[in-house]
Amino acid sequence: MLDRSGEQPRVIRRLDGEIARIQAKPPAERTFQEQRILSLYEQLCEGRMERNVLVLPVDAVLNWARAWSLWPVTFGLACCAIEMMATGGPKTDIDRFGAGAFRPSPRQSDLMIVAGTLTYKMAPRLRRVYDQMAEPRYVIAMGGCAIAGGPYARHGYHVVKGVDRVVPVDVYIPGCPPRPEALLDGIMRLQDKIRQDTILRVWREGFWPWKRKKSTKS
Amino acid sequence: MPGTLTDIINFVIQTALALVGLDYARVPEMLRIGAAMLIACAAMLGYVAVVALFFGWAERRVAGRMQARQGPNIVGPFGLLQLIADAVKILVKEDIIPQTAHRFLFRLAPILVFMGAFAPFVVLPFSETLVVSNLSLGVYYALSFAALEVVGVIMAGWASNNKWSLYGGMRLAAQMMSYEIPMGLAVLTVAVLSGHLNLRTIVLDQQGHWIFSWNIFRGFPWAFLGMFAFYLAGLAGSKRTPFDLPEAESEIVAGYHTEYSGMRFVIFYLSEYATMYVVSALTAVLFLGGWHAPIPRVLAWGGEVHWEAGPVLSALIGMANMIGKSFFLMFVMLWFRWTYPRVRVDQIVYLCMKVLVPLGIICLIGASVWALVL
Amino acid sequence: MSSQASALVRYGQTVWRAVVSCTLGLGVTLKHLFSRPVTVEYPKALPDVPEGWRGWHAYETDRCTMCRLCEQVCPVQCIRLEVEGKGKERKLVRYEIHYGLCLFCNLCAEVCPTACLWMTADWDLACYRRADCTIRFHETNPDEQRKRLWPGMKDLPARAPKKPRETAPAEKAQNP
Amino acid sequence: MEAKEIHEILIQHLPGCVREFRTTTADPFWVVESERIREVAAFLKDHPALQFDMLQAVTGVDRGECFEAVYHLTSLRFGHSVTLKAVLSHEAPSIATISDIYPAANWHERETYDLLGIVFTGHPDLRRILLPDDWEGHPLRKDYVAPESYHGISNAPD
Amino acid sequence: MVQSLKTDEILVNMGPQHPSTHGVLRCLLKTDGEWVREVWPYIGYLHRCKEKIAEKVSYIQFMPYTDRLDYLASANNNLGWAMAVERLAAIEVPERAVWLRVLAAELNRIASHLLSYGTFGMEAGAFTPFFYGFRERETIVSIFDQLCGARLTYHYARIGGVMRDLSPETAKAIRRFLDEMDRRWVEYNTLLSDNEIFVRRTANVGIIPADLAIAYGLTGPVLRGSGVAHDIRKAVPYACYPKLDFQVCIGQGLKGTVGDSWDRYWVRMLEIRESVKICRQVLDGLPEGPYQTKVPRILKVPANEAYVRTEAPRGELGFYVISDGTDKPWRCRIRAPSFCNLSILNRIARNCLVADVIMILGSIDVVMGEVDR
Repeated sequence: MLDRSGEQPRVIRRLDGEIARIQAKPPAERTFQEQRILSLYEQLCEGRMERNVLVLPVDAVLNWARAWSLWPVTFGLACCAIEMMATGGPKTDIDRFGAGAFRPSPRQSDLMIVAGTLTYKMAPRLRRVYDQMAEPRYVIAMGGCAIAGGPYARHGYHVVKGVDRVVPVDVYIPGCPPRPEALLDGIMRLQDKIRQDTILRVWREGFWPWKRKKSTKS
Repeated sequence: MPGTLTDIINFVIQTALALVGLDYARVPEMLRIGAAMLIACAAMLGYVAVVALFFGWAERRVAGRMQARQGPNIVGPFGLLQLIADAVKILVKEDIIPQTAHRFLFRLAPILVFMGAFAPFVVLPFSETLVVSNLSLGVYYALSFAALEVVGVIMAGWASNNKWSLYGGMRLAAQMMSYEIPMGLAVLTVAVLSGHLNLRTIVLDQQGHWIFSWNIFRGFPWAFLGMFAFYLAGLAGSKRTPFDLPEAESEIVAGYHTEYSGMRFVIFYLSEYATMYVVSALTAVLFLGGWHAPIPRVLAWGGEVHWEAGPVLSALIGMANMIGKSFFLMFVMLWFRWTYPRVRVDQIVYLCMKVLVPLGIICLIGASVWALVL
Repeated sequence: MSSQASALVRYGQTVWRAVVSCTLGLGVTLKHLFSRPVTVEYPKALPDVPEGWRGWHAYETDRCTMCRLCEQVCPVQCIRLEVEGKGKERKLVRYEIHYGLCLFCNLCAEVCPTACLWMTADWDLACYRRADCTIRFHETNPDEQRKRLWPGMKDLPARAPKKPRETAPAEKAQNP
Repeated sequence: MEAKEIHEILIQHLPGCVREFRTTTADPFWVVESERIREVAAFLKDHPALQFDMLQAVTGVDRGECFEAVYHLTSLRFGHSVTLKAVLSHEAPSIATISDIYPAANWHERETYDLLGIVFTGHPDLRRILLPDDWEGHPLRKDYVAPESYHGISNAPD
Repeated sequence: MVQSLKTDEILVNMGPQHPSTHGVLRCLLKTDGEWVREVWPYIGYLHRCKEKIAEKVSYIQFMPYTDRLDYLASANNNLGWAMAVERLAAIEVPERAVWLRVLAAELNRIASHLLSYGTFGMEAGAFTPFFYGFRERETIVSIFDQLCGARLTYHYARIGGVMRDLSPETAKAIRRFLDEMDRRWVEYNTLLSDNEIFVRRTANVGIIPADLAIAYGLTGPVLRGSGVAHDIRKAVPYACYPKLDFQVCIGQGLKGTVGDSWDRYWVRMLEIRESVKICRQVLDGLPEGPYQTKVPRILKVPANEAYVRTEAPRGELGFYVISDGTDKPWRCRIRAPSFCNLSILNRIARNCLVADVIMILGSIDVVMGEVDR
């Protein structure tokens, strides 16, 4: 996310760092980009559980660890996979974010970057790999094809019109294919989302085995 | 247990008992030795964890710089906190045991693998006095535990009921058969040169006139070639490229630890670095003159300067030399990993049987003739 | 006997060739270990995106003559244009581009007669909901969009625009 | 070797096979009897003066009232190439396979069957190659309607 | 294999999600222990209905879809589609546009071969060549950023010309890259090509005899690796290739027999050097003049049909287009080189190890976007 209000556009590392500055400006004066930042931050906060002083330090450590060590599973489908490889490449090095260890097996990975066109023949495979991943797992839909079918949405009879019909998606990155910097931008937004997570959610829903929804882990 | 280490441990036990109010003398012999051993092993476990964390970070940084990119540098000052973030994340990760897997063996495998990797630490000397247990058959003790690790990996391969992990396990079985023999031959060469199997005394024999007293230079070509045979066989033992067939990422998905996630996967990861350290330390001890400094003892340029470091200072200097050599040899393993492709299963058996074994035999015969003649 | 000898020689050659080629390979990686990495550290340093790069669009509502050429030429019909009223007082109600479908092929920018739609060099569109992938350009104020012109955008898009119809504003704000 | 000379050789050696020889389009093509396609293909491959040793593509075309199977052959030695067309009925389009003469045709014929429904009799394993096995209909037909959903994943546009 | 040992065979799914199947290709292996008896490739996991879309969108609108056919060589696909439509509609293309298209195609060939060099090294287990290959690829991609504004899907060639002229700075950047490529080429070979472990992994593995290659319709480096000197830029010269001089590189079995995996890999490395020479000649001989002709916005093509062949990095890319007078093609058949090259996998990957199947698949170097269309 670029903040263009200043003379030279600057990259926004964390959403919550910008909120105070933007809220200080009167709504009419806010630029298009600042309104987008505000709407993204509100979307994050509406899903958040209220957190007490006991939970905050534990959350801070766990979320910091989860944010900075996202191990992606290699799930390249089409042209966006080449851009995902380029992101792992030397110029825009994804390993700086700790996400460089592309794990081959879904068991040891916690981030699935769906890069490319999902077809009907491939959809059950995608669902199975997602089920095999261990919990706290995140999904990034990279590229137009993964968001809404992309160029093949109108006449593509064999293309799934968006990956969120098969797996829950956390971050969408439009582009055809998106630049490697756009993927890094998406990972930074995913880190913002992880920072809102709290063990209370796990405590309530999934911590006790008998309360946990029957997951289809084969 | 020689010298300093026992004094330290006894001092620690005394203060602990004094706090509790018990008198040190009345404590039975067995309890005292047991407590000492426990503390030493706990220290060694901490040391293994530190080595694994440091080399996990070093591997990704060195890989980055060798591949014209940065490597992790955002998380800590130089990306140092990266491995801590990985460790904390994986601690709280969900731990999946597949329904069709053999539950007991699935849980037992990582424990066996870590035992096989961690046990030789007990016998590795860090300096003249700093060694946990001064076994007289130290070398064979260290080598035999490599076999235990292989049992663990094959168990992991079979228990996770996944075709790819079964392949990984079977590949390591073939690999183990082939690298044990040259490793044994290379160790025999050193045993012939120094006359006994106690690691501490092997290193003591390697002092005298500067580095020419190290094993690789004593009776020049034999131990020198033996070191290459031992190091390559050690590479195969610790499953590092070019012999990382059991968890060949591009061929059999993730090899034997395909089905492992969470803490169990980290135990495999930890034991890989532990075996790397064991192989490097053994090479340093057997061939590169353990805790003897590569720089000559003559510090001043003039005549001989006689100063004898106290027991604690010499222990520290010895430890620094020993760790320095082991870390350099581990760096060479990283260097190999980011340069070489992977060999095929039959090629590793060919390499070990048809290249390293003749080399080992020649070194053994040469060394024994040299030891006989001189 | 000679076949064993030649086999032995071949064996020695392969071992020697293996040792030499492996050490040369080590040299290459060592050389890179001490040379400067080529990484552009994205959060700190912005990549040098040339101004002709095809990122997401910029659109000026006041110069648009609602001729719907961009809507027809788009291969995936990801542009939605809604107009109110007829004849002279036609007013633009909605102008949306759905970036989940867009192909970034620049056909719409080239066909626009009054050059009121062009592709800027921006790529930052990551969002949490699929609805955010559709940018509603009728809500953005034009002078902010004009700030996202390419610095070097002198010539119009490749195809010379036809004579603009009289409803288009007289002067074309080419380079504010 | 020009299209004319190839035509002479074809007329001379295989009298009844060639139904029509069209040169008005950018690439000249021969309309061949669909029953004798194997004979023509074997002849074009083995004749010393022609030696069409590489099959580039087998294509199915839905002409509305009939189907067409189009074969593109070329010769690496002489550099000339030829296009054969076979007209098939619209209800049950089927033609003999040439995958034993040109092994390259194996996958092309499976794809043409998969997307257009032209049955190649005698093909070793005529299965769908691109679409999943339980897909109904042949998409490249002009009267094809995309399915509403597949395995519970809806096909409705966004 | 010791025949007395009775071992039963198992079916292993080298499934669509596998680190080294280039994208989404599923291979069903019938294995007996580590020995693979037979391989059945299953494709179609990336079938994006290109030929149906070609019938629903106009000629001009289908050009961006050809970018995504072989997404590693979109400039070559654009060149093929543009030539097909221009031959059907008899459109005259200015000389400068033809030369610029060839320049983009050859630069794209280098980028595609660099990526296949990187992934082939990674399949053998060496991770570093992948990063060196990508470092050079990033330079080419930034050149294409300036030339046509996109990193992977260029949409540079248009019907009747090219999208944008070559600016002097881009020409300078290309020359700088070409000089550096020659220097890096030597470094790549010391790292991977001459490495004895790599040679033992690839030499004498997956040998394709010349007649079998022709029978299965193989083209491109896979065919030339078997010693057949067939290159469409020489056999059926198109665009400005007759004016350029370059050799057709074929496999001579330097490290093993002719037609093994190492030869196919070596033909690609030689082609990188040839393409560098071609790019230099194109830059020197670039004629002046317009870069685009006047093409009506609604392009109606008279009823006609044509099969146009071009040399894509992976082989002969053919467009068989049937037009019926409207602005949409009646039928467009895309002859994808990877589709034909992959069909031989079952025939040659027999009685070899699992690691060899990976190397054979890597040496054939398929792109699934093109196989499944």
